[in-house]
Amino acid sequence: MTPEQASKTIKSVLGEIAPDADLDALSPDADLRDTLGLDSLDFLNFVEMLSERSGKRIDEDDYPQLATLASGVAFLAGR
Amino acid sequence: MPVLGADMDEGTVLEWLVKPGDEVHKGDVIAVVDTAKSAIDVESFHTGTIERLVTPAGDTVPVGTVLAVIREATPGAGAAGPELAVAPSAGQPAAPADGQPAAPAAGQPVQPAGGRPIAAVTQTPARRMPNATPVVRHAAAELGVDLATVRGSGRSGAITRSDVEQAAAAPGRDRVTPLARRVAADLGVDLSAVTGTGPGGVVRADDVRRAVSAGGPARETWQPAAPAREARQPHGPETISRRPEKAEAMRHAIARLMSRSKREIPHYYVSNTVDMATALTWLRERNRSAEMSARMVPAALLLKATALAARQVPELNGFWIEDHFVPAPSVHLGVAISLRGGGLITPAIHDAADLPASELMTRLRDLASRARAGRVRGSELTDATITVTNLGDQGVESVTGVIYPPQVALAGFGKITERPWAVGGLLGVRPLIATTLAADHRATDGYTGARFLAVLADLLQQPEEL
Amino acid sequence: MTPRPCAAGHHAGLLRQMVLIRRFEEQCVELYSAGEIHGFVHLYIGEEAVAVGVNQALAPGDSIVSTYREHGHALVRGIPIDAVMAEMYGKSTGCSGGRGGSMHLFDVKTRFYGGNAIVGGGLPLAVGLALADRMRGDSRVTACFFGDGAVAEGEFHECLNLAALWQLPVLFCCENNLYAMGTALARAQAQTDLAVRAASYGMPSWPVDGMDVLAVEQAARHAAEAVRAGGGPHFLELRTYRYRAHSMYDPERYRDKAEVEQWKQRDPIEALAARMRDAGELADKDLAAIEAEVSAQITKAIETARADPLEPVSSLTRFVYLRERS
Amino acid sequence: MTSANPEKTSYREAMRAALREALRKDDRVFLMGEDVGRYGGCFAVSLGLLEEFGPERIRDTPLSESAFVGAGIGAALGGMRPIVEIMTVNFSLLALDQIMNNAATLLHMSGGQVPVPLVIRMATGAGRQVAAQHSHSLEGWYAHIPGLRIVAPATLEDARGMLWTALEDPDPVLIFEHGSLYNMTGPLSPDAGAVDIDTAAIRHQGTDITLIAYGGTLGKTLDAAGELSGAGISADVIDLRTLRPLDDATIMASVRRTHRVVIVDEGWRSGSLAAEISARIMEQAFYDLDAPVERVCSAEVPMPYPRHLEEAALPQVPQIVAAARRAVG
Repeated sequence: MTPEQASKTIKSVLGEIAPDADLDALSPDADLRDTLGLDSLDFLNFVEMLSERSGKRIDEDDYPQLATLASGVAFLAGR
Repeated sequence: MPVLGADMDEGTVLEWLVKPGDEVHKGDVIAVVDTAKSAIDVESFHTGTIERLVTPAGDTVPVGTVLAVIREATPGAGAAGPELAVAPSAGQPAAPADGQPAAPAAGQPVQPAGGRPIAAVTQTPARRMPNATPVVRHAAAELGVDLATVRGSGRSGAITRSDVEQAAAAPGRDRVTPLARRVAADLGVDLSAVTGTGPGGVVRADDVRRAVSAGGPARETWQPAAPAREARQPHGPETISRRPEKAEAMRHAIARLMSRSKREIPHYYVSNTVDMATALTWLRERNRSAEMSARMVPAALLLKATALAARQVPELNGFWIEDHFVPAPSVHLGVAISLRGGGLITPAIHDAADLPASELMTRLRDLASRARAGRVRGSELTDATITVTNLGDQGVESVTGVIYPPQVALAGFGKITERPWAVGGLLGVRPLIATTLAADHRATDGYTGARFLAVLADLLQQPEEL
Repeated sequence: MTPRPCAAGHHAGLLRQMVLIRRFEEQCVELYSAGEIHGFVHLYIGEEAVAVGVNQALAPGDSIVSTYREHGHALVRGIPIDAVMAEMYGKSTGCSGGRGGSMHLFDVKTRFYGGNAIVGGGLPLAVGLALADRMRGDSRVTACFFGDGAVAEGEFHECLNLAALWQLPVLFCCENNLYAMGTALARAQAQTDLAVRAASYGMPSWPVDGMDVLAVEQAARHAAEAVRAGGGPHFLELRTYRYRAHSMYDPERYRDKAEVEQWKQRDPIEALAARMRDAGELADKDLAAIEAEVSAQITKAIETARADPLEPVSSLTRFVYLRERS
Repeated sequence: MTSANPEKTSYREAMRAALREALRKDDRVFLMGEDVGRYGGCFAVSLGLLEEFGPERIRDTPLSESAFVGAGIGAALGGMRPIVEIMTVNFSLLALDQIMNNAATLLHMSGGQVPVPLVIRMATGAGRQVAAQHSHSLEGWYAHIPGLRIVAPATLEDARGMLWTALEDPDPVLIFEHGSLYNMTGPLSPDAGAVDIDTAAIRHQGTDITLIAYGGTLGKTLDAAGELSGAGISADVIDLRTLRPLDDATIMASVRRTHRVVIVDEGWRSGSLAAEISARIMEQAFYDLDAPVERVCSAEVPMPYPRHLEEAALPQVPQIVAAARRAVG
């Protein structure tokens, strides 16, 4: 998965979870949970959908790597 | 069009989930209706076959209008006369006198061979201006008759004064005793779903109480003002916008209920700090080996522990009605779910104390996603016997909440934070959570509240038992 | 019982009382017309000699039961004029606390048991007051005023019978002004000689010229003394006339203006004044002094009444029960 | 006070004992009315009192209701404590002017100067086949009038105890004695004395329905409560005792417990006391009602003479039971 694909995938998933968010204005280094107001259930959905669409297993220990858009892209693209 | 809320007078069919020829069973969700407040699933009250859909998706019609005709799966043929199917409104005039369905476009109704139509009402095109003189309009307003539901007997179908008077005299308004209305309001029971056993079917207080103890009908509360189908089937950002007037309606509903709570309920508060190390360690181990979809969040443990604590301290699980505490036979755990863009709803997880934590987690996820999609069923919105609010994800240390009348207690959880904590005389860093309880001092005293939090703390030390 | 004072001073007193009533009533017309006082207001103009004359025969401890045409009775009985005027204004300082108005003047201090606005309604009260006096051994007289209209009421006959039967100390004073509102006596009564009707109950009764205050006084003294002495009830038919309408204004279709003028020729005030002049008891300046004094009294009463407080609406339901439920 | 054993007493005897006590205790008290003396009272209530107290205090009157009722008012103004007996409520209409226009108004229109401490007793009610002019139950009319207190003793204790309290009251009190009660007998303590005239009493405790009655209908209502109890319906029976002012508190407290009401009133239904009570329940306890308020009143007909028609016109136990069953459902 290229960084562009990873970014697109992440934004698409976030768009479904937080439909009212302005993702274009999302800073790559902003904390996703704080900025988008995701609770633990939202985050679980986020992880689940991301895993589904990227085809990658994401463990709990990986969660910190999904804290921001930039780190998430790096995580997905890096695999 | 069923009455889905006390103040609902019309609704929009958002979506049909069935089509003609489909078999439906009593309780099946067959359509989604947008009320002024929320998208609500409409259940069929009959088992049979969809004969035809009378009100197309997208139409807004007054309550009492037939949405569809279901051919009833009668064991024997030709039983009683027509009855209402998908317009189970107890509050509005239903069938015309002859009981024949009269679809204006199709002219004469299709009378299915072998079956019989069990819903029949003139379809009213969305907010067509009724054909009535100002005098008749005035009479209708005075008598509380919706002219859109009246069939005119005058020239060119004009509605006459006597049509209005007949409509007003028709068995439209629920026959409910004043006491039953008060009890229903206290319990938040939707009267339209209560079966009356009094003379002529009048609903009396005991009918309402029975309905509650049977885990029954919808309790009146606010309903989610979410983006309905758009959120459920996301098309893109442009469809995801909440209608401001709905948000306002929800705000008003919250304002009313919370004002009532603070006005009527003498709250007392107790709080505690609980070491979550054991629970989190257990959870991490469990999640490591679990499928992704089976992973649990700490909230699931907190909810389960709350449900068990409520069962062990039953004085906090129930309702304050007519100056008495009425214990609830089961724990239906209300979960405060905040909605994007403001507002919140508190759907209930039924029999939460009896569910394994993993199942509770599944229910929680389902409930949260449906709540945010505005797809919560009425009974879920109204059956809670005790409520939990968890603002830990928002980073607050603790929350002391406002009780949902007529419940008598509300548990609150803050954020799990690592802090210095002495155990056995040794200072260490432990994940801690602030637990709180707001309780109704009419029903219990601080001692009971303290006991509840102590039980809760103990339960959280044994996560494997949850 | 009451010692008779010297004639000149006594006459001047009678004159002064009649003038007070006359001017008070005239003032009521003005105040009513100006919208300052309200309700039914029945004027006593022309009948002054009756109240003044009968009152001469009464002792301070005696009781009085009157009618709705009772301003004159109240004033001569000694209810302060300020309290009577304040009652006209419905002020809390009125003699009935403002609750009664023109027709219901009360004052227990002078044992004035009301203006009663039901024709004949006061007679049983008078009988009962006299019964109490009899049973308690008091030597009071109860003077009961009523009009010729009351003679047609059943209560009149019940009460005269009962008072006579039980020999109660009542002085029945029938003010026969010839009209029951608009119905002339002869059009309502088969026997227009009212004294005769009273006599049929076995009580002493006689007609009196009600336009002559001295005649009224003399008859009343005689009757009251007999009553007080245990002679049982007595009855006076006081033949008089009201100059004005039944209640403030009416079209007076029921009588001729000439008849009114004829009665005015026998005006009780002028009659007494003339007699006093003839006897050298009254100079013009004396009359002027009386008029000035009376006028000042009435003017002050009006000013006081205007300034007096109204009862607050919050006390609306006072005086319904003396004992409120605990 | 000794606690003597109850003695078998009739309502008539209890009332007479009350009169005798009052006449002995207070010189100002006297009894006045038609045939109260030599005849001994139309219902023999005052039998023997003339001999004991003499004709001044047991005073026979001519048939002049307006005069002797009004004289009672006047005597009260004059410092006495008269007890006026009107033979029956039917004849009280001849004294209505005095009761309404004088007794009830003097205190008010004199600005509080002239209280009327008068007691008027009269028999009321139907049930003895005395037809249309002797069977009225007009206590509801009198209960309409501010300034009067209206009481209806339905028990021996109240027959014995209400009179003295009424005499001590500074306001006019009308005592309505139902004609069918005079022969009622039962145990009454020789110590029985004054009772309050302000409150209603609960004569039978229950939880499912409130039956409200007074005077002559109390017995029938208690019978109905017994019958209902056999059918598993537990009834509160309220004896109003005082018809004006009504004891709303007792009524509402019961309604708030039972949520259902039957009002039993021998008056005609239209504009009846039962109507007033019903209205007050709507005003004060509407949201406590779980069934429409039921009324069992007299049929709207002048009382017919034949027994079967009279019985049909009056509230009876089966009607009370039926109304209660309708309400309980």
